Amino acid sequence: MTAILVDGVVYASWIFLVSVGLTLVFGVLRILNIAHGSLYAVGAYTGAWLVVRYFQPGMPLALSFALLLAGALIAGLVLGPLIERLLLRFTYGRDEVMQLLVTYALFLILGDLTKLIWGVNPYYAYAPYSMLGNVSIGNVPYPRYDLVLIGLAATVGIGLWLMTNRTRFGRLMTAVIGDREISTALGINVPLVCTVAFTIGTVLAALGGAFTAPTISVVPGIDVTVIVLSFAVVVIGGLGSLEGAALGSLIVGIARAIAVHRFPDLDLVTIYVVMVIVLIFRPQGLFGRAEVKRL
Amino acid sequence: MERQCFMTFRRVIMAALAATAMASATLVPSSPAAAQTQPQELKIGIVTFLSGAAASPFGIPARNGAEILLESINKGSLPAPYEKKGFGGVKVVPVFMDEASGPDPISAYRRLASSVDFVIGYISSEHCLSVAPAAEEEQKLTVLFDCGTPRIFEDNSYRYVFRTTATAAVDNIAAARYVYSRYPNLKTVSGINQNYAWGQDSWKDFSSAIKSLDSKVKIDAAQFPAIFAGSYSSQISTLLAADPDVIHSSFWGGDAEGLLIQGAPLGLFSRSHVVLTAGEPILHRQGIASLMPSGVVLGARGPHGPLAPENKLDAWFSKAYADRYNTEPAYPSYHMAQAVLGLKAAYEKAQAASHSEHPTTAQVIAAFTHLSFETPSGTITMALGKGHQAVEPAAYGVTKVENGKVTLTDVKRYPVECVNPPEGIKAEDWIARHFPGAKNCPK
Amino acid sequence: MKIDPGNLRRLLGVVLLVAVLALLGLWLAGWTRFLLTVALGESLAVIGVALLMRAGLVSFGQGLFSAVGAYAVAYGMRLWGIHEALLLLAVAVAASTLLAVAIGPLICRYRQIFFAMISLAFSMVLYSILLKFNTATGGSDGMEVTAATVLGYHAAAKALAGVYYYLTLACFGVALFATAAYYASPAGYLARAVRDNEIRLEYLGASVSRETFRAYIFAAALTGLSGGLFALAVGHVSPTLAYWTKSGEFLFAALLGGTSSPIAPVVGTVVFESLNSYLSAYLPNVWQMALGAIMLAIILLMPRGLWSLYERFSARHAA
Amino acid sequence: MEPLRAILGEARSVSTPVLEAVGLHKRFGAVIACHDVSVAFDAGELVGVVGPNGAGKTTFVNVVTGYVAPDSGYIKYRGREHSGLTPRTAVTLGIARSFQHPQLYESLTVLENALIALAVKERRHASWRPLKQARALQGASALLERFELGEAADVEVGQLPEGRRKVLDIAMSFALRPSVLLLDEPTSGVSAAEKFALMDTVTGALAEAQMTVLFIEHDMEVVERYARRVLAFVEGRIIADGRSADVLGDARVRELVLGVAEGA
Repeated sequence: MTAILVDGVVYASWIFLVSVGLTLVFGVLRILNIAHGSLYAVGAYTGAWLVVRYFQPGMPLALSFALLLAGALIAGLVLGPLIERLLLRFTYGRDEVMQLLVTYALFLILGDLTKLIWGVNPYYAYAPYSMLGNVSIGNVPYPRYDLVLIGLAATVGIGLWLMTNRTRFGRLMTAVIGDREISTALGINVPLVCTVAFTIGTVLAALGGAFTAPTISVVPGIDVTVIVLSFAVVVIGGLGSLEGAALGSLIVGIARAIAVHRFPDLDLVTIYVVMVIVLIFRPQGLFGRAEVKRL
Repeated sequence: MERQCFMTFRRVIMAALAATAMASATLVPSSPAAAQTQPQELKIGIVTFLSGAAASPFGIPARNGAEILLESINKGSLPAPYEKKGFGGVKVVPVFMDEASGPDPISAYRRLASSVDFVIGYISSEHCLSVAPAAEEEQKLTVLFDCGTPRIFEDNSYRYVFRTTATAAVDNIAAARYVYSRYPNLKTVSGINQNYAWGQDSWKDFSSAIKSLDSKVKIDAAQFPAIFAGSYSSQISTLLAADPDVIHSSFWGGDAEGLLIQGAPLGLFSRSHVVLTAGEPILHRQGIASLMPSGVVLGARGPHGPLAPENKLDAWFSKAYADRYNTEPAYPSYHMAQAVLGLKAAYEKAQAASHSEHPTTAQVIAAFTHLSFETPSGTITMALGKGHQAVEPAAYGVTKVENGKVTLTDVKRYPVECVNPPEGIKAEDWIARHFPGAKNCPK
Repeated sequence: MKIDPGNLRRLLGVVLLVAVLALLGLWLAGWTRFLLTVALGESLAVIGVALLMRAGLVSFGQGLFSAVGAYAVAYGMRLWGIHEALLLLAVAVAASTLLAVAIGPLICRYRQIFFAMISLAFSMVLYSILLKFNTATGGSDGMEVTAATVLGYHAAAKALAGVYYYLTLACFGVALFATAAYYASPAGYLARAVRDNEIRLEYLGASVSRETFRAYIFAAALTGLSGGLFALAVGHVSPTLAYWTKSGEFLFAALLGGTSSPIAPVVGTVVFESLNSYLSAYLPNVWQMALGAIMLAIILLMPRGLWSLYERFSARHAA
Repeated sequence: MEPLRAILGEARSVSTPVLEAVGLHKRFGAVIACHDVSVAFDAGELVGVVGPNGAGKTTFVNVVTGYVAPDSGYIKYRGREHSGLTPRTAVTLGIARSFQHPQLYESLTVLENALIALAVKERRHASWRPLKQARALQGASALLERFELGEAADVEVGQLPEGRRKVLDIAMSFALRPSVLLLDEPTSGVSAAEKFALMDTVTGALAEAQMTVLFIEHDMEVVERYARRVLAFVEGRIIADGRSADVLGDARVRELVLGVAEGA
């Protein structure tokens, strides 16, 4: 039971980190970004590459974390504005399908681009993971790194909440989310808000990737799985909702942990079944708002 | 009204013509391959994964293997018995194709087949299964080089299709034998395998082989994470809690490496005896080999890499490969070598039999059927599937870390007749019936 | 029943197109004809997606129905021993239609991105099931579909691809005409009406859910047929058909072609699959990037699809 | 604020009213948009509905046509009680409406809009015969002619000027041949010059068909000219109901409705 809970929370933290950027971007830009997984992969590559390049045994652990963070920031700050300004900008107000497919094309392009930059051979950045060691919970060892992930997810979650609710930019963002036209009329620089929001989303995707990098072998193909996974989480929680993403992650995390411990065969299907069930009872997701048209 | 009718009709016709024009513009017919005219050179289509998750662990090493072999073959720099230049004097030219090519594997295969003389390829079992019937229709000699499913020649027989590696069942039967003899007090076995055919079949074969060897061993519920799931911490903690004597895994590529990264610090590899049936490529990954602890049972899907027998061909192959690519060849490179060398041997045998420099496809097929040929991994015989499916010996070893270097010790070799089912019996049944006819198994 | 002059025109147009394609089949090399077989078969699924787009429904899980159609053919052969292609295709259409009838009332409540996501979820559930129950489904390795007879005619192995080309062409013609007739029918317009304004539709006394359901079922039937044709032509079915990237390709092809005419998605599919095929042949290492870039250019420059080129051209000549 | 029963004056016909609202009540949060509204309409009446913004006029139309469910109260249509109405069931009964912001099929042509309305009316939803067949085209052209939209038939609705859109919106509801037609601000957004022409067209067409018509209107000139009976709404209640001259002359209506309405 404890094991299920611990595993569930660990997985929930990871999946929240990976998917929260997607929901933020959807909230502001109204675009469901299929290339989100690619941005995750780029973050993983950049982070892993920095660790491999600059981190030597014997250096302080904190440095490796700084490198991962730097990787996420570099990847996000370079790609975010670039993609938003050069590509997404042309799709605002266009058909939803079209926006979806523009990001799908981006997903194809970024996939090969990562391959061109980093090659096909894996990058390993497990130093931070193994250096942290283990902690025993109920006789079963867990990596301390998982606790870092939980902490990071909580930090990101709270940080985003504070940003949305306590800062000027957060209020601007909320206004743009609420009504783009009125915001423009009020003199809000909507394009700038969009660029910044997308960049934050990209940094978050890259952050998810960078902090996953120490636990995996960073190879081509890690982007695809993350896409559907984050779709599921974000849809379950309600598109555009921060609280939703948090709760959605938790539900998916616990459901998966139950499956792994009790019905290991069904691990694969759990997430989609949860998604279908939630959507049947809450078509807009747990925290989504239904839109009613006024006549 | 009349006029409008006419206008619409004209529009329909123009639409039809426009559509056809677009269709034909994009589908320019190419002239059929000039395969049967006297070739100056032989074109060989080589299909491996150049993109996606299987590219790095399998596709690229295989492609590299093909590249270096074909170049050396054209130069005539291979050791005996392959010292002839080209295929019996005929130059060979590779045409590489991504196994993930669109729109679907069959369309891509047919396009390739139309422009080459032979095809070597396919890592994914799904692709092998779907390409085999297409090869029959195209009447194109096609050598499957890496995929593992036994279904290809167990469920069907093919004239144009050959497979120069043993099935994955062989890997898992040998793994079970190795585990069984190494850990005589074995009580519980569990596994962690990817939730798709490769993982499911591997676990089924391994667990039933163990059961067949000793019915008292308890088989625990195995873990089946989704392929490329990335994070296995839940599965690892479940396995740690269950604490079985042996954990079987057919993980490959990034998944296998992820399991090592996540599992090693937690003691997954020291609490239980772990068997990685496709784990050998990890030893060639410089960044990660140091994580590999002692005591892990590793396989290479046959006697490849560090498990290869000592012979001149292997000495040449591993040196040439390492010189060029700065890394040792992993088993997919060996599998590719088997396919290329098998085809070369068959082609040259057909030349001799037909007294012609350019034997027909039928003659090459006849020569290939039941052929035995030398490879870096020893002698391979096309013994099953009416002479179209190779049998291979198997080998397993256990890792030993010394001075930061990982080697395989306690290597056991399983001769062909110990781990391959005889012709006419499905691997599954052979296992269930306690391996009738198996002999010469090492203790 | 007297055939309507409008439908007669459509019928003639389809017959003409099919006749031209039939002649093309004699001239094309084997693999290009096969590519066209696959593309024409697949175009029916893309028509299904486009048809849903006209009703404002963005399906990101249409692969659900092509997988059901394809597996229906495989099981029809294996379990019931049916070896007649037309019967097998009927089974494929029936199976996908039945599934649509069963889940349609639930799914058709959703709009926009939510429709996309719930359809995606359903297709991924099927994907996982096909993968999981591998003893019955062949798992990820899939199932074999052996050669079928066409109207009792048993083609030799060498001729099979040709026979399937004409079989696909015939089915394609029927489906294309049905789609054209549907687009011109009140139901076809009502589907567009749903996309434009649901409130007005309800205030006319029509049921939005019934109209979307009708479109959903029609799209499912077309897609099931497409899956069945794919299974026959390729001779193998696998869960990949239900994976989300496949549905993404359908959407891509639909948007590439456009949705204004039933032929538009066909053009989209043929161009998409040809691009796919040629790029992967000539740029084996970066073909996905090239494909993405070309797609991007087309979508951004021609948001209404390739077919809008033709429409602009014909508008200029009519003027 | 009791409705001014006194000025109901004119004797009502004894036959059953075609439409009757009984105690309709609807609240949105703190706002009561419809406060115990009871009112009846006879066949063939032409009723103007006035009131300041937010007085609950549109809510009344929404409730009567089933777009919004009332918290309490019900509708009687031809003497029979109906609860749980939806727009679709209301239309099937014979209660149709138009919209302040025209609800049209923007990507289709004017003709196609009309054809769709007629096809639904004639229950040809599921027919495989084309929408545009000779007989249907005749019907649609006749409809468009009646509303003076004939020349615009092939124009895509998205390209149509607002005045025409309003007329088309009404024409589509008219095509359903309802017994009761509720028009929500038919002249809002229409230039002053066009207003009367528009109303002439509309009322001309409606009078021929002998429909009961309610129209919400801010322009008192329009109300005076076309309505024979006027309802005045304030804060969700009907504060006056009677002959138009009487209601528009009432002091309270002048203060609460016209004062605000003129200022708006």
